[in-house]
Amino acid sequence: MALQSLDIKQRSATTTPSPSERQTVEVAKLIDTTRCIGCKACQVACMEWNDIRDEIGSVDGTYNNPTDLTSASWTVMRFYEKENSSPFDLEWLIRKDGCMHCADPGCLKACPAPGAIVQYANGIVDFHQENCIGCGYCITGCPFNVPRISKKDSKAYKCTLCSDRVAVGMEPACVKTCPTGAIMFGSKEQMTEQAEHRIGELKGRGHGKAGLYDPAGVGGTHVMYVLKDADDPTQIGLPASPTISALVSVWKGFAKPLATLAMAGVALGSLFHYVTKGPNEVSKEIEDEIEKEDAQ
Amino acid sequence: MNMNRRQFFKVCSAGLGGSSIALMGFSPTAALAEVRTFKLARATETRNTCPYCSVACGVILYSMGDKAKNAKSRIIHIEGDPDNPVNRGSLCPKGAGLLDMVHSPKRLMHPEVREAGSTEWKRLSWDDALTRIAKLMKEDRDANFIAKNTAGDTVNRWMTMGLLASSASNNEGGYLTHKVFRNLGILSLDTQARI
Amino acid sequence: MIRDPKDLKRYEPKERANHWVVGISFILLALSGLAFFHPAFFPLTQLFGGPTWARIIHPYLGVLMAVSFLALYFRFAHLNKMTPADKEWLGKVGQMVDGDDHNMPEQGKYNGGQKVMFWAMAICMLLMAVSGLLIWRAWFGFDITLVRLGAVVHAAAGAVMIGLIFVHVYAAIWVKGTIRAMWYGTVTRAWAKQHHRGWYRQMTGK
Amino acid sequence: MTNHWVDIKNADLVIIMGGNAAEAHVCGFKWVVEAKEKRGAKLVVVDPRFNRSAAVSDYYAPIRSGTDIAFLGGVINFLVTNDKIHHDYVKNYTDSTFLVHEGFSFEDGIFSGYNAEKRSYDKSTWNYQLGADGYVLTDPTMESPNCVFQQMKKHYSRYTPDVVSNITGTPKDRFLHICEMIAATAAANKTMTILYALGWTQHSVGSQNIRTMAMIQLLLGNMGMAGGGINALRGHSNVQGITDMCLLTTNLPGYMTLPNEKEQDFTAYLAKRSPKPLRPNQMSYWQNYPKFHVSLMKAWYGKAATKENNFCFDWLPKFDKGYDVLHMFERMHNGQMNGFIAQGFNPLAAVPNTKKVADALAQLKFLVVIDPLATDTSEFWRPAGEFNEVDPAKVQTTVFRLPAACFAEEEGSYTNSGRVLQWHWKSADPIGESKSDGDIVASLFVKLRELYAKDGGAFPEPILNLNWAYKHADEPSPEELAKEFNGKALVDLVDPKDPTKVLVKAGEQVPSFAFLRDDGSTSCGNWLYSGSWTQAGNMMARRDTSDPSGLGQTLNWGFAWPVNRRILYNRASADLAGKPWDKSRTVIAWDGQKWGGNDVPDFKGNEPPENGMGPFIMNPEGVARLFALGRMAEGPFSEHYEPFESPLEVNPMHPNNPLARTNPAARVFKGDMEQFGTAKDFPYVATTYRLAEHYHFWTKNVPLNAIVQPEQFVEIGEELAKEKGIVAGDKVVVRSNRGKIKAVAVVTKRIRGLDVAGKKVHTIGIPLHWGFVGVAKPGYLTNKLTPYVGDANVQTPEFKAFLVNIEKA
Repeated sequence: MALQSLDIKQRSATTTPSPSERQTVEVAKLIDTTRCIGCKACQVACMEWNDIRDEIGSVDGTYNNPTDLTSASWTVMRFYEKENSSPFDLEWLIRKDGCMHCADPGCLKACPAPGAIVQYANGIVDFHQENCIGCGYCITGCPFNVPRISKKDSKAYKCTLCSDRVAVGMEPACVKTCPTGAIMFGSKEQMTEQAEHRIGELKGRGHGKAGLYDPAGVGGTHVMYVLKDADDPTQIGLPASPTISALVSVWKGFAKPLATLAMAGVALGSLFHYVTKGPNEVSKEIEDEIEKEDAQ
Repeated sequence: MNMNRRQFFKVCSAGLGGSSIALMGFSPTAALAEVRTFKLARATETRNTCPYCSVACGVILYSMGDKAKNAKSRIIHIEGDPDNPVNRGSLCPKGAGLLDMVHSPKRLMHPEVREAGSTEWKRLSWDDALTRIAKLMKEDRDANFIAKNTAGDTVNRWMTMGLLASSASNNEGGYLTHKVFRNLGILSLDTQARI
Repeated sequence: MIRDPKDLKRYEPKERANHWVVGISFILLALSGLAFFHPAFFPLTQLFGGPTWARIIHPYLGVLMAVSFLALYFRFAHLNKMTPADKEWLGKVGQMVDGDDHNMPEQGKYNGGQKVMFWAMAICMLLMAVSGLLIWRAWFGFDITLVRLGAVVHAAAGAVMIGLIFVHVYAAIWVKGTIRAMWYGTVTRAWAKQHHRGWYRQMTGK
Repeated sequence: MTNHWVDIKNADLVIIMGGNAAEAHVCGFKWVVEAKEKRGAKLVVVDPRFNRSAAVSDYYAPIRSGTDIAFLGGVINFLVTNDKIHHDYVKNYTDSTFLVHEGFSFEDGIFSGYNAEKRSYDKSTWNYQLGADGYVLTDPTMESPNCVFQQMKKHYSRYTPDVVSNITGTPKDRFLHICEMIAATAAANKTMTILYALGWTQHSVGSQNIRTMAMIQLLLGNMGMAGGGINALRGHSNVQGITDMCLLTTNLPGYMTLPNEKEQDFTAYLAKRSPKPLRPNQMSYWQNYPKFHVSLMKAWYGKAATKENNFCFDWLPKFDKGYDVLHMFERMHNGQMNGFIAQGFNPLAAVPNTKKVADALAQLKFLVVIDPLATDTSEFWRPAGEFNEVDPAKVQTTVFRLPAACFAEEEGSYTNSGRVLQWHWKSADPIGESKSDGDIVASLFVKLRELYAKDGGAFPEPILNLNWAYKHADEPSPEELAKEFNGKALVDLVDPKDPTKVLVKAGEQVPSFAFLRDDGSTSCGNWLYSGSWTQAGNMMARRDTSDPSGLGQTLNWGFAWPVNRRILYNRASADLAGKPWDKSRTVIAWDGQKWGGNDVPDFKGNEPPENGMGPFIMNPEGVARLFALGRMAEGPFSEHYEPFESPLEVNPMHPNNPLARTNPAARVFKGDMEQFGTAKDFPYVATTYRLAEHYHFWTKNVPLNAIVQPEQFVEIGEELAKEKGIVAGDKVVVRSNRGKIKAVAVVTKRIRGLDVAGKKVHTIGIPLHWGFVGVAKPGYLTNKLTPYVGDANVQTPEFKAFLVNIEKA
């Protein structure tokens, strides 16, 4: 294997551990929704850096465009309008949607193709289209509905957290471009601290419910949100307490090794049955009867 | 399920590992999974300024080739200049998309003319284009130049020709435009300062 | 070729062909399916021209198997109705497995075990087909929860089915003189008399 | 901007009104966010729409488009009534104590001197009272009813909160809350900054919108302060630079002016532009005008410009009136123009009343379009279905299209909105056969000069004698041009006090405009830019990011005009004794010997504060003007006038005076008045604007931007949508009396009907970025809808408030 700048922590459909002696800094992206103006610079920078161009679509009656994540739009802005107590007391909530880079990535767990999904030691979850077989199991596994299969090549795509930039010591393209600093990047530790600072500031401005979105159900994420109303993340389209679907856990968890063992058990059981009990042959008795009949 | 997730996963992966080794006697070779190579490693960097709004963000243009004689530069990526005190590396959606402006399919590649009443463009050489335009201008200026107004005062103006100047030209081009066109006697001169 | 004119005809050529279409597609499906079932089996994808081809081919084979199994189902369903004798047989299956079939009750064309196998297979096939469609992204895009359910059911039913087929195949190997029924369609009278006396009587009138 | 982008972070309160910085100036907006985070500043947005700036604001108030003066007049009234003004500042740094001409009056919406027929004013009474010594008479107690302060107080006392709310539709409580927030910055150590853009300028009262806010900033003492100022967020990358170069109808570079045709005498021309101080010991900096003018003439005509020929004064065209873009197309429409050049300008898309513009272009003999991208203007003759209905056979205009290089393919300087000139370098050769704008202009000029040299023709002197000492006549280098506008000494410049001392040697670049002379011994293409390329090199290319003050001044990054000054009027950031109003944000201070600090002083460097020189050195008064004298077309104070297309039949301020319904001094051409629609047929207020994702009419040619905002849409409120049976995503037709557009409807909570003068007024928002040329989905040019009328002072078209109707397509 080629020497690479990022160690791999987990690799899809691989049963042996990856090299894990070297300890690298865990990184994180912090999205402060209270500073986001929904300008979509991150969307453009993402496409530009990653050499992808989505289709020129149409307007569906909102500012959401492209209207959903696609294999060529790895991040999109989602706009939510909210009216509070009085008619002009409005909130325009905007969230940058994209891969959360879970510590326990459901996509990786679900993926049957070795090395198609990897998690680097720094926490980035990356898809390697060369190894992707296009089955879509990653979508099944993702609690955030992020991966998309390309119509062109039937491979799965999503945000890479600009692993190529991070590998050489730069920040992701969306982070760099963000005009208001709503997207920040650093070690997970620093980003957690930054989030605390921001939340303190928001509470000082009267947003008592401000908080950090770093859901424990997926082991924490390497993309985190500062939310004004952390008590209800669903109002900006985030799952309240995401976990890898129980179905997926069962399917990809203990069931498969057990089933494999069971199948092997049946096969081996048959073998041992044969050698211990012997074949079930037509009994001499009946053969004789038939011979007798024929002789008549 | 949530309580002992980590332990649970460990058990599972141990189960996975154990079962495969026990059952099949072999394990698939770890597939090659490398980080995409950083595409700008030796690209040439040029400092420039975003041509859109007047925040005038600093940008870095990355071009192919190291300016060797035989290599033709082509801009392959544009991002914010972190040194610029105003944008500090950030760019808005317009600035972040500059690469596609430089290489827009709608860039004009050569001088063209659409003749009166025609329905199409016709390619011209620079020399032909400028010669034709200069002749049209001179003809019109010579015919319509006003040296003195009706009161007999010297006015030296050319009222049948106008120019709207770009607000995205650099200062040097703008200065030259003013210098040239004012001295032809043009008063119908304005810029995209307000619209 | 007729070995012995007195052998009993157990399967028509059409039935045998149908069975083997199901059988072969099952083997291919099992091999490609296992490859995605557990990483240990992933190298099996090489049998299909690589993992992507395995992913592409698998569902089409599934359609083939489902359709041909449906034909098989309609052919044999009426022969697989459970009777009290079948239940008695099933009650004594332990003795049979232990190697002593003397006390087994008289059986028709299919014994209780075979009938259970038939219905188990039918149920698995249905589950496989429906869940397979749910997760076939090339053609369908169902709600994510359904897809997740489909994936679990597909894997579970697949595993059960592989187990069942092991049993099915082993039974054919274990019970000597059985496999020929699916090769050339006939069994010896002795075989029939021993294992399916009811059917033997019906066929021979004795 | 009087201040600059990074300085926004020093504000305690940021008001965004008449602009939408988060969308149109996204990266500059980061400093608003920084102010919020680092200083705990508050952001207030006042806009007809709850836009993306409002999305991160602390407080929002809606306003009916075109009623900003009523709102701001109300703020002035609030500040004065509640005594929330910065007293020392107002008394000493403004003309508040000056006595106004006795004849000055204001009656029912009209100031003294109005001529209804000419739609203009005789401004002789819009003046101060002068004493026998030529100085203005003052009343330091500010109690005389004739002093500016009392006049102002009286004028704005009519703008009570109820009146304001009735006109603007802004709920009274929201208006008052904002007044209180603003009033808090009257404290000497608190500042407010205002960020505005075309949302204020594109009205028939645009200039007065801005003036009214300038008055507020003076009352609060925020001018010259770090984190204060009046900050126009300008639209194009180099619109500031091109404006400084004054590619404007009656100007010369550096805001000098061409002579009017009545000004035949050179000395009188100069004298008129060099005003004597109106108060004792004031600087009146424009007294240096002759130095700047003569140096420009030397830059243009070289040796041909001599003292004897008045430095070629007569070679300059002399104007009768202004020929701004609206006037230009009016004349073109009337068949009075034959040739036209659109350089990096897309007038078909950018000028109001597209049909009129298209008809005008079709009357030309020839049109030359210079642009890096295909523009709608260059294809005005090409049918494009419903989006451009035209018969090419009937368009007899010959159209030339010349490919220009883009920013990445050339070097040179841009001046940003904060007046900072930054040099940029070339990355790749121009694409295809394209050439830089400068090279195109130069090669065209060289062709013309050859023709004139060979064949002669009308008045060839300025053409044949134009100073053209460039190494390559066809391709003057940006360096040569930049050095030319910086200016140089033509002979050794000696110190007037010590003739043995040579200040600048002949041929050397001058260090600043202070070295320019009016005797022909210096040349300078633009005095304001003097200092940008000195003997020390290219100051615009400096890249030192150090910021020792922490205020974000970065004095060694690029070059700011004038003389690298980052905050204009910065003398006003210190009190009478020269101590900063706020020590933590010291811009400059008097140290007993000289002025210094964190900026280049906007003042005489060694002038002791006790001598009483005022901080506004460009004004002959030395102080800022709350009373605008005759500088504004429609009055020395601002007054609310309805937009030319208004949902109200009368001006609620002057219900009985039809003359005062709309701006009485705005110019309306024959035929355009008839094309204004009324509320009967067009009941909704429309306003056009930019989106964050697009840049004007350029990025419809840019795939990445087309992807994130692909299709033309309009925004309407939920209430109106319900009334009209429109749901989000429907196609709708929006019509004005001049044309129609079709677009997708975005139905939103962010625009609501407002209660105005007893009726519900709905607003329709119209983003403007689409057209019939581009890679985005084709759309209608939104200026098919807009009225052909401009601001009374600078003729900026009224794009922000007009009437339309809407229906489901």
